Amino acid sequence: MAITRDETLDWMRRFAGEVAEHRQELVALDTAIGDGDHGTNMNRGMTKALEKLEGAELADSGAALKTVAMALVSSVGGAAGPLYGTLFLQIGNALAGHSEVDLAAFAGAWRKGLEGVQARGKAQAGDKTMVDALIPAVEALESASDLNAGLRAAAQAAEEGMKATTPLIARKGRASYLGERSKDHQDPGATSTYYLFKSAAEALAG
Amino acid sequence: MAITRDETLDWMRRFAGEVAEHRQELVALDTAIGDGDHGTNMNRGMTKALEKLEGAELADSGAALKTVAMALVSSVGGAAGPLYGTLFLQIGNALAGHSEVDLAAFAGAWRKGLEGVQARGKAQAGDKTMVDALIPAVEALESASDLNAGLRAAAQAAEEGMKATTPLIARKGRASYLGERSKDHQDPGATSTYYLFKSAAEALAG
Amino acid sequence: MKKLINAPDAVLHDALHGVEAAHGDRVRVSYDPAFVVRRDAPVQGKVGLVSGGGSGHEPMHGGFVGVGMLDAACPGEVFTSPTPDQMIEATKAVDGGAGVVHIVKNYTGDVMNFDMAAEMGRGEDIEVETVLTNDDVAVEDSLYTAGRRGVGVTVLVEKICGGAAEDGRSLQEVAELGRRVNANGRSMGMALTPCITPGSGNPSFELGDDEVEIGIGIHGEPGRYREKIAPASQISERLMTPIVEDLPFSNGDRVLAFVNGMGGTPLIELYVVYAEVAKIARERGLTIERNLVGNYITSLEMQGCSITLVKLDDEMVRYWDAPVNTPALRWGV
Amino acid sequence: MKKLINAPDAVLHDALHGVEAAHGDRVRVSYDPAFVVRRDAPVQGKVGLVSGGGSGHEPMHGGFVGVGMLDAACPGEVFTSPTPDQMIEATKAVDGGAGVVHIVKNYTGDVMNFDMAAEMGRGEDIEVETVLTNDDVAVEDSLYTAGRRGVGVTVLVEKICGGAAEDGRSLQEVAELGRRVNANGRSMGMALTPCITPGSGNPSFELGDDEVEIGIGIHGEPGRYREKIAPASQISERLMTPIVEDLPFSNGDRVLAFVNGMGGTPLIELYVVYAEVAKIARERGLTIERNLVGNYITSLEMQGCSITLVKLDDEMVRYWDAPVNTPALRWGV
Ligand SMILES: Nc1ncnc2c1ncn2[C@@H]1O[C@H](COP(=O)(O)OP(=O)(O)O)[C@@H](O)[C@H]1O
Ligand SMILES: Nc1ncnc2c1ncn2[C@@H]1O[C@H](COP(=O)(O)OP(=O)(O)O)[C@@H](O)[C@H]1O
Ligand SMILES: [Mg+2]
Ligand SMILES: [Mg+2]
Ligand SMILES: [Mg+2]
Ligand SMILES: [Mg+2]
Repeated sequence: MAITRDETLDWMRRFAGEVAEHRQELVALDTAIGDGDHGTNMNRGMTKALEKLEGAELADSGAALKTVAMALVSSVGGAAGPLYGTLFLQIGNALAGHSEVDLAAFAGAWRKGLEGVQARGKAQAGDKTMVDALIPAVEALESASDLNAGLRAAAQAAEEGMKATTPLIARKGRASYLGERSKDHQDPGATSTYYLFKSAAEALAG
Repeated sequence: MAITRDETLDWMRRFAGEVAEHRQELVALDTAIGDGDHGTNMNRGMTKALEKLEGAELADSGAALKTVAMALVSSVGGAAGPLYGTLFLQIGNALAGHSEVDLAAFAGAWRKGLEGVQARGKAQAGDKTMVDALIPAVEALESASDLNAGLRAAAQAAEEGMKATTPLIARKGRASYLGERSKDHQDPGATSTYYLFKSAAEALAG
Repeated sequence: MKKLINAPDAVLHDALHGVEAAHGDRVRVSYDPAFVVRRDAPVQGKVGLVSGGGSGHEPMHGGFVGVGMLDAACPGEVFTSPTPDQMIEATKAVDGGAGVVHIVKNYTGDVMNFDMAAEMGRGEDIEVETVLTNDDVAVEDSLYTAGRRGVGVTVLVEKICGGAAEDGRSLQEVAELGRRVNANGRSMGMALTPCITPGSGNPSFELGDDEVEIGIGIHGEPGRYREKIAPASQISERLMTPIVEDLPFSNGDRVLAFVNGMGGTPLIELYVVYAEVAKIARERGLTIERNLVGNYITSLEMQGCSITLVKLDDEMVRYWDAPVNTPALRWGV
Repeated sequence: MKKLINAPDAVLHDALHGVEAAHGDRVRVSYDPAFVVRRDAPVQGKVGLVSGGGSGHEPMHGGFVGVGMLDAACPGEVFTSPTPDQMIEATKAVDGGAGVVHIVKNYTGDVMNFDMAAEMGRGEDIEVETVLTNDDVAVEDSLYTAGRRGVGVTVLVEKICGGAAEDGRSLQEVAELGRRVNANGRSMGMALTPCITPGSGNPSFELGDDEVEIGIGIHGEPGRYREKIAPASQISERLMTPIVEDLPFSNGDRVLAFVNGMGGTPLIELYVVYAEVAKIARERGLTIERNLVGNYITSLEMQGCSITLVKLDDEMVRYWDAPVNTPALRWGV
């Protein structure tokens, strides 16, 4: 069992679909504790990413993900642009040159991606950011015994991580300005990260 | 039966009271077809007028009404300031020098007042302005046989004139910009004019 | 009603204190009667320019007092024209011996109060000329109304006359020029939302969530008609067509285009509208030689905009470009 | 949602067309990547100044491009920081060999995108210094947050650095001065109403008819707390106290006082607030030597205001007074 370039493309199309479908949900979450643009930002970025993917000669999954990264960096802006851009860039770099990607490579790439996000945004677990969905999902991948199970466990872990952001007080990003008032709201970035893992499970698990 | 200076002062106090009491009504009428300030304007003016009357040495009714006129001119602004100012000035001029005012003198003074208002504002009967309350009221005074009856008839005629403005299309003042849309609204200036006659009947009729 | 005020009756007075505190280097403020006047008034030998009108249209007129524009502005209560005593005192304060021009927007109240000021001021021995602005094409049957309202063109008349007065032109010349700008100017406005005067506390009209009011004035009065909201391109067309066809403006004309915000519209939207105005002007063969985009003649917090076009001649351009140093318009100094 | 736009996704693009049409004599517009740049850029030998941030705060930053202020501004989508490629291209477009200062408001997104621009721009051989603004005292526990937000002081930093750059000061000097202005500046804002981004179509928060939101930022995000509406005097006190006590400003200090409208507040109300600010400053022994009143860093159509105080020194005053010729601020030219 391994991930091919075409499966990765399918993953990105599904992720773009999830973002488009949940645009208003992400906007509403970000309106509550931020500035209400996360859904619009991610949708603009993934639309651009699919456009770039259409026209490109892509050697492998890594090349595809690096293309997505650059599209996001140059079209999303805000916090999500550099963070998702870095995430995809690190994963893409790690996977470049492999025509097929197995579980170990995939988990390793995600670990790089997570490290990139944390290096860029300085968020720790519990700061109420996308990192709270990322960490448990990456750990689930790392401790899985096969790819399919790993993908499903990661999606589930991301969902739980996302939900667990609700009671937290934000310490990073725009929501942190609200202090106590950021409580009782689910983090928008953690929510889009869950959709990323959900679409990965759907596209990549056999 | 004649009108004294003190009765005139009572009239002005009552008129100020009516204006204060109906301020929001006049504002609402003016909001519908104008700029929503008629009640505030008249209230500011009559408050100022009472202040001036308090401090003044007033020889007679004429002097009192001229004092009111100047207070209105210098504090009301808008259309109502010059119009009511002119009205009171003309009436006051006509009554100056008479310590007691009989029906003929009173009706004559109002005729001068009406002429002044029309000279200043160029409104004709049916233009949907205060003139539509003034004309029938002045005519009622002129055709009355005694002061009490004349004052009551004038108040009634002013009320009818005021109500009759409702179906009209405005051709003068701010409401005229609305064209057809000015229909089905009672004119604010005609309404304050009715209160002027109403308080006259209350203060001056025995 | 939520406003940054202390009390509805105190708005004008408190705001004048703010104007004095902020712009005391350029203007003086008289409180009773209320007017804002150039610090260096009266300027000997220069024609004085006095305007006035209800408050709630800021920066008009107080924000246009200064070198190269008005010598004095008389603020009335919110949406209420000022009173004759203000005008008389302001006129005296700015008379430098060369006469004074009154710039009056055509509203019944403004006109009558300025008329009374002229009558009461007789014998003061100051020569006064009046320039009446009436550029609003939304008022159609002006025979059966109080006539067209004075709106956006007023700002441009004040600037251009201000330049001419500073240049030493005579009372007649300044007044003639002002009348020419007005005669060559046309405007039309629209609202997305009503406004609330402090005195009334209620919206000036009710509009549905998808409705706009077309042909509004600047006092929160309802417009000529309302319709469904449309893209900025269509709304701009809706305002531009009656403007362009009224004068009429024709192919080859040089114009000044002024996109004005009603007070509550974000500047980014005014630029969206200006892009459309520029496009429509181009299509009609009009050359926009000068422009102004921003909130200059407003209706409190109303959202919406107005468009004004003036057909330019060389003299107008020259005095438009002339130095101006007021709180709201400043260049060349 | 009622706005003068063609489509939510087209707002930025359409507005840039309007800016180009209106101010083409002073600025050029690049559409992809999007930035507004001085017509005469790059100015040889002069330090270049680049700022940027989400749109919806107009006139900031595009309205501050011109002689004596910014060389370029990078507009993001509404309330969304711009992207690194915009910053890289703008930086290249303004580099006149003396280096470029990036003026960045302290928001996670803005900071990260400017960081990426710096990383990706490496090897371009342009020396870049960053001035981060973070003047918002509403953000209290800055250790546990993304730090204080950059708000009103940004406008003042851009003006003062612009004056210094025009005066031929070095990259280090301009950046140091900008940091000093920021370090001596404090702000706090409040809202009477929320705003609606074109992309979301919904109010950024809900407020009762008698409530105000205190300690807001400029992106429609909720503030620190809400309370009942109060007179302007109390609201001004509410904003001034944390500002004055944070630096702290003390008796005898010379200050610049900036009363800024959030976009939808009538100017007359800003003057009412300014009068209160002047009074409070006087009571505390602060001398307001310079001031600015108006809508300069806005949140779309939000009603409300912010107050910024900067403790002045002679160099700041000199560069504040220096000539500036931008769409939104103009004097001395
Ligand atoms: N320092 C950070 N580290 C990790 N994630 C962050 C950080 N700051 C913000 N985020 C994530 O970004 C999301 C907001 O993204 P978005 O709304 O697109 O950007 P912005 O806050 O600039 O408007 C937050 O919900 C959070 O998950
Ligand atoms: N030309 C006129 N002649 C007579 N009355 C007029 C004229 N114009 C306006 N009015 C009266 O003035 C009233 C409005 O007064 P007010 O609201 O105080 O002034 P403004 O219209 O300047 O706001 C109208 O309802 C009308 O009765
Ligand atoms: Mg956001
Ligand atoms: Mg009225
Ligand atoms: Mg009025
Ligand atoms: Mg954002």
